[in-house]
Amino acid sequence: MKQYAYYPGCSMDSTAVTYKKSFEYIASKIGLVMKEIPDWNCCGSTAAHTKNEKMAYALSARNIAIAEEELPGLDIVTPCASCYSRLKYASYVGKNDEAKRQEIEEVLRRSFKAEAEVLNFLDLFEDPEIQEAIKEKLHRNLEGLNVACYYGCLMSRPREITGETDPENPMKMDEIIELTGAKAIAWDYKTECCGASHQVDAPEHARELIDRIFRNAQANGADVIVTACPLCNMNLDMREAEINKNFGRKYNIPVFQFTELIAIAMGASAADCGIHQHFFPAFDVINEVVKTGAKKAAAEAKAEAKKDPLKDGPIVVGKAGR
Amino acid sequence: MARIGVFICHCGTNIAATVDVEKVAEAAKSMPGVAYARDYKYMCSEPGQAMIKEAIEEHNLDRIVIGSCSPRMHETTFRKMLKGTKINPYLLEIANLREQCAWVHTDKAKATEKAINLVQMAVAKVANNKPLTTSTIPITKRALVIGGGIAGIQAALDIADAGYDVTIVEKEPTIGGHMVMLDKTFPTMDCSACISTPKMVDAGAHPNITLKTSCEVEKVDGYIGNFEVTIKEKAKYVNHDLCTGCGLCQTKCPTKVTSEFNQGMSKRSAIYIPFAQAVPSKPVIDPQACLKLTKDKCGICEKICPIGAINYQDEVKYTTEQYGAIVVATGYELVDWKQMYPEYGGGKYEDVITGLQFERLVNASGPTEGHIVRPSDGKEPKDVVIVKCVGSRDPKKGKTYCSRACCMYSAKHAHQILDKIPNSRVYIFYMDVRTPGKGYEEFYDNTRKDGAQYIRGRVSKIYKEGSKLIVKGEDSLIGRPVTVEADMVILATAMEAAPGVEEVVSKLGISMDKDRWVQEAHPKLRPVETQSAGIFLCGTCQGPKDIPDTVSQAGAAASKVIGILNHDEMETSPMISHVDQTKCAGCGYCVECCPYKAISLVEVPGRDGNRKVTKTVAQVNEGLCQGCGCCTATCRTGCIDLRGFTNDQILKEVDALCL
Amino acid sequence: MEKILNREEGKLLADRIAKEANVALDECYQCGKCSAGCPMANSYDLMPRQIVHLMHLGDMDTVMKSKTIWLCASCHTCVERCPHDIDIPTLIEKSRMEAQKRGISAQRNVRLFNDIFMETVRGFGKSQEVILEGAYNVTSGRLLQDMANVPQMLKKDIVRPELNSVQDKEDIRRIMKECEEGGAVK
Amino acid sequence: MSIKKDDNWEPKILAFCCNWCTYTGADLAGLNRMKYPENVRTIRVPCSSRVNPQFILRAFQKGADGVLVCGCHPGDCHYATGNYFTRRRFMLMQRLLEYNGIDPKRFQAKWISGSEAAKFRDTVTEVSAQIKALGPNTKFVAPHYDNALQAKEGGAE
Repeated sequence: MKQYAYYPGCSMDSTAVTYKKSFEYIASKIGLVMKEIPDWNCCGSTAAHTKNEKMAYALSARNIAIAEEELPGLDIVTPCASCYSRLKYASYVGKNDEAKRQEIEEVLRRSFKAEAEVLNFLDLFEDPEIQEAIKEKLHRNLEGLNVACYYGCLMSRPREITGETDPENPMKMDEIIELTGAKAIAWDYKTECCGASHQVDAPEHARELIDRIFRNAQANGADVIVTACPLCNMNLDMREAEINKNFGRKYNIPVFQFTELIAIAMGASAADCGIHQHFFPAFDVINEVVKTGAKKAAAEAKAEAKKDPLKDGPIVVGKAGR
Repeated sequence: MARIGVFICHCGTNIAATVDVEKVAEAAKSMPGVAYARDYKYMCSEPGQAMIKEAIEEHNLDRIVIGSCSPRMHETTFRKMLKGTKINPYLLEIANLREQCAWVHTDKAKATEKAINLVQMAVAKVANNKPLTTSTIPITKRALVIGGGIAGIQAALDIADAGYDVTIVEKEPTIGGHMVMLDKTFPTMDCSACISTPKMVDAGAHPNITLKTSCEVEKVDGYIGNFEVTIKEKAKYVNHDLCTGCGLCQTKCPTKVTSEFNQGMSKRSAIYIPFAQAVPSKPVIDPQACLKLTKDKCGICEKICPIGAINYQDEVKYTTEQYGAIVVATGYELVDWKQMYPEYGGGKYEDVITGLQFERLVNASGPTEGHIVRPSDGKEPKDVVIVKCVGSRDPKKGKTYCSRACCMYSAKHAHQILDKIPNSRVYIFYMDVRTPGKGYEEFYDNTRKDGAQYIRGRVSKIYKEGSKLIVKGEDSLIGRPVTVEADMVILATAMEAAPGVEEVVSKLGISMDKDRWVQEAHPKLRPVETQSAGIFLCGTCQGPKDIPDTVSQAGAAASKVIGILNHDEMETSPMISHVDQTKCAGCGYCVECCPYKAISLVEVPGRDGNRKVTKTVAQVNEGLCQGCGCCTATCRTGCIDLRGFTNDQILKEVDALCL
Repeated sequence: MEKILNREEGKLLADRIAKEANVALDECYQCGKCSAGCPMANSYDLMPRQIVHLMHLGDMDTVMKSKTIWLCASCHTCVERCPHDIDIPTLIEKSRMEAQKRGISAQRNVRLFNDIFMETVRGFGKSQEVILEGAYNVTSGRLLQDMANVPQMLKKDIVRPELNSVQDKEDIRRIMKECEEGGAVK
Repeated sequence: MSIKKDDNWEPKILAFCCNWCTYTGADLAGLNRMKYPENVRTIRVPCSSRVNPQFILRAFQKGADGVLVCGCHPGDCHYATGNYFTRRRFMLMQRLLEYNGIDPKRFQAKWISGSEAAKFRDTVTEVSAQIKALGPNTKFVAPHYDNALQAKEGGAE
């Protein structure tokens, strides 16, 4: 299987604990090798490019430069939408603006070729080889779970940076999540902004953004929302209860990282992907689906075994193909 | 040796004030081939012309140069003058001593020197002029109209009323086009079908009009006065000569598909008459839908047709006909907004409809018998949003142009909703309201008085929550975002040239602009002509427009056609290209670059040593060639030349200039 | 408030920003699609459309004093849907940098958050969410913000008290310093 | 061979003008009594695409100092597409001439419509000044024109 240079980003080591756990579970099951970029640093995120453009490029480019030097030939993968956007911008500028590339190289005092591709987790899980490997390891079917895939802004916009062909209705995560047997519902707030760091520095203005996302997910029949970004996830998960309280809502939509659902479908326990570490209670809904799925799979396997008298051995629970 | 006469005009003092005309005439006398030269006050005047004619006789001149005003001014005058003499009218050159010498210079010595040089060039050129004769071509007194919408019907009726045969070629099974789909027409609110169906019937019944429905133009040859057009008639699978139009077949047909006429909002059978007032009112079979034709099953229509008009073996037929003039009236289609605007749902929501769908919805003969209801659940909408400029005025996602009719039809839709649904609310998101037409601004005024809310701003997103469509816009006049919870959204989608216009245009050898509209010869002064003589255009194939403009343009195109068909024959310009076929290598480069498709490759007998062979050479169609000369510069062997502006003539001019 | 820039200076600045952002300000026909789709627009004092218009007029003074440039979340919805492909996020971002240079900020807390964020990066090479939140709360005076979540975070082992940092902190500090001294990318 | 510039020396400039746009524009310049240098002579052609590259070579051979090809604006050609051909041919021709040592300023193409009298005046004035600054054309000039040329230059050294 293809190897990747890994840029976890600062949140992966702290708030994005469920993202980290579930991803590590999947990687270990399918034998995915992620080589962490040695001594990586913060990409600068939103703050750097509101202050100093050169600093924003340089902080991100340092990571690409180290990866190119230490992990030559590997694509760089990052789980965070914001890191992805910043690294991708640096890479884009390095690729398309020779003068700026040289300037960045100068301040880094490292060679910055801008040759390594920058990928997000959705790009990674789009790889047919990885998808095949996941399919082989599937042990549960999450059928019956209606999932609203939330992409946020930076995975798809601006399209010249991300290369997304349909920023209004991206489908990558939907396709990945449907591997689990769950249904990725059509909804309209896939790429609406969650407010990002404004949830901290301008909460009085930004909370309504989260409310609107939950409202649309609920209106379209979502049981859960899945994200592919530590910050989006935290903004939704951590504030759902507060929204319910302050806005007088009754949302009951747990928020997962998409990797959590995949890990669960692959047989991970609640502890394996940190279901108990959610802010908004998430265990019940997923437990329900898993139980129903198991019963159904058992019944099907039984029926199958009856149909085929030659088939013997223990009843295999799972591998219920879609 | 040529005997050239040079005549230098004073033009009063216009030329004489800055150019020493006597000196020019004097200098001309010593130019090669000049037998006679003189100056005169007004060459174009009666006595001036008489003087030239006398000099021709007296000095036995065989070609003349006139140093006067621009050839664009008096070339034709002097050519006409020469018609009465022994000199061929094309053995004339004019040196432009007024507009391009006397009037633009002040230094008399230098201007005189330039004038002498200009005369020299004209003398050098005229020595190489060849006598040319205009020829005449007969005119076929029939017209072809491509497209049977209101533009085509109007043009055909006008031409037919003037006494000429007209054929209407329409690709659909009926004429009528878009107008007959509309409910009411602004600003007078006439019933659209009530005023257009009589015209359709007139066209169908007119003794001079032949309707060719389910037909397309396959091939066009020839030129003004003599077009030869091959028309392809698609298989109808119903013999219209036998069919009485009883309609029994379509009531029994078990296959139902989406109705084009009702814009996808109802079903029709596989054998169908598009709508009740269709002309001809006879069915055709849709070969994609028919069970008999696709799976060899069913066959019910054949069994129940009382006169045996059904013919499953029907095939495509080709006929070739002669026409003197052609009118292009291929019309429009609405842009495919679903591809352009994913932010408006991209077609996900049934209750986001186009203006044309609304026309069917509100029409008494439409799928809901005129009740305005939501396509999704059949409920009457209370809050309706109309979004203007969908696909128009949008360089990134759609077309740059303004689609012109939308402001008015949106106002009309608002009026109809407010009128038909009590307590309804209509919100119109607009960027500008454009109402340039008689009674239009007043109509817009009344719509606002009816209660339509005009909100200035473009809509950013339309999505669904529950049964409501959420429309997000900005009220840019107060500078706040607005959200409207609507039951139905009507998009005022832009018009674009009908699909297939590319093929029609390339078959006719005319052109399109960057937006695929058929190009008129001149936007102001030749608005219904194309750059190919004898081919005219009208209606929305030329650009977005409303019905009054379409109908007036159709009348204008018809009058141009009548102007041609009125003559028995027409004169052609002799200043066109011709090929020296002995030198032509048949490379075909000239064929490629000719904008009029006037050059073709033909096989002619030739010789290779003593052997007789056939060789491929270029040939110019004299009726099509407009004399631009583009081909001459592309010819490798120099065998193609432009009469009146031959290589020899121009080279001699160049030489004279450089003396 | 005192004028920071007059019209001529403002026009020069606006034109420079527009050029750097590769935006033709005169292409905007004020349709308002940007404002309509903006998730933060309810909180703005100036609509994105008005920012473009003011820049076209050369009134950078009003632009730089607005809340809007600090509240923009850089989600790029506006430019994605703009009929003329006007890169409003970049116009706003660059206006914000100019405002920052002149010490103007109509949303003090946004600026504060960014400053603290960058200081933690300067200190550790990685952002420290605990320190960030803590320091922000103290300096912004919003002591209790999000504090309700802290016990839960610690209990659920979501954040740990120990800190992450890069090994080569000096390299990060040097890069940041040189960038600050060198100003913006040419 | 150095070129002595004679202040009284006037270049010979040839302008091929299409009948529908530039020639009309030139006539309009006259009608408006605009003034421009005498050293430009126009040759009327139906369309700028009628201009055969041969004409240009011939002009330089015979001692023209500059050649201007003028037509309708691209997209506005009276014959629909003629000036697109002109544009392409011009670019090839200019490169060929440049390769042969002819300054590209000596061979220019301009788009001037029938209403742009002022543009016609400005163009010929500008081109005339440019060519005057370049001095006489010596490339391609056929041998038997040498004498004339020398006379023009005030003698070659």
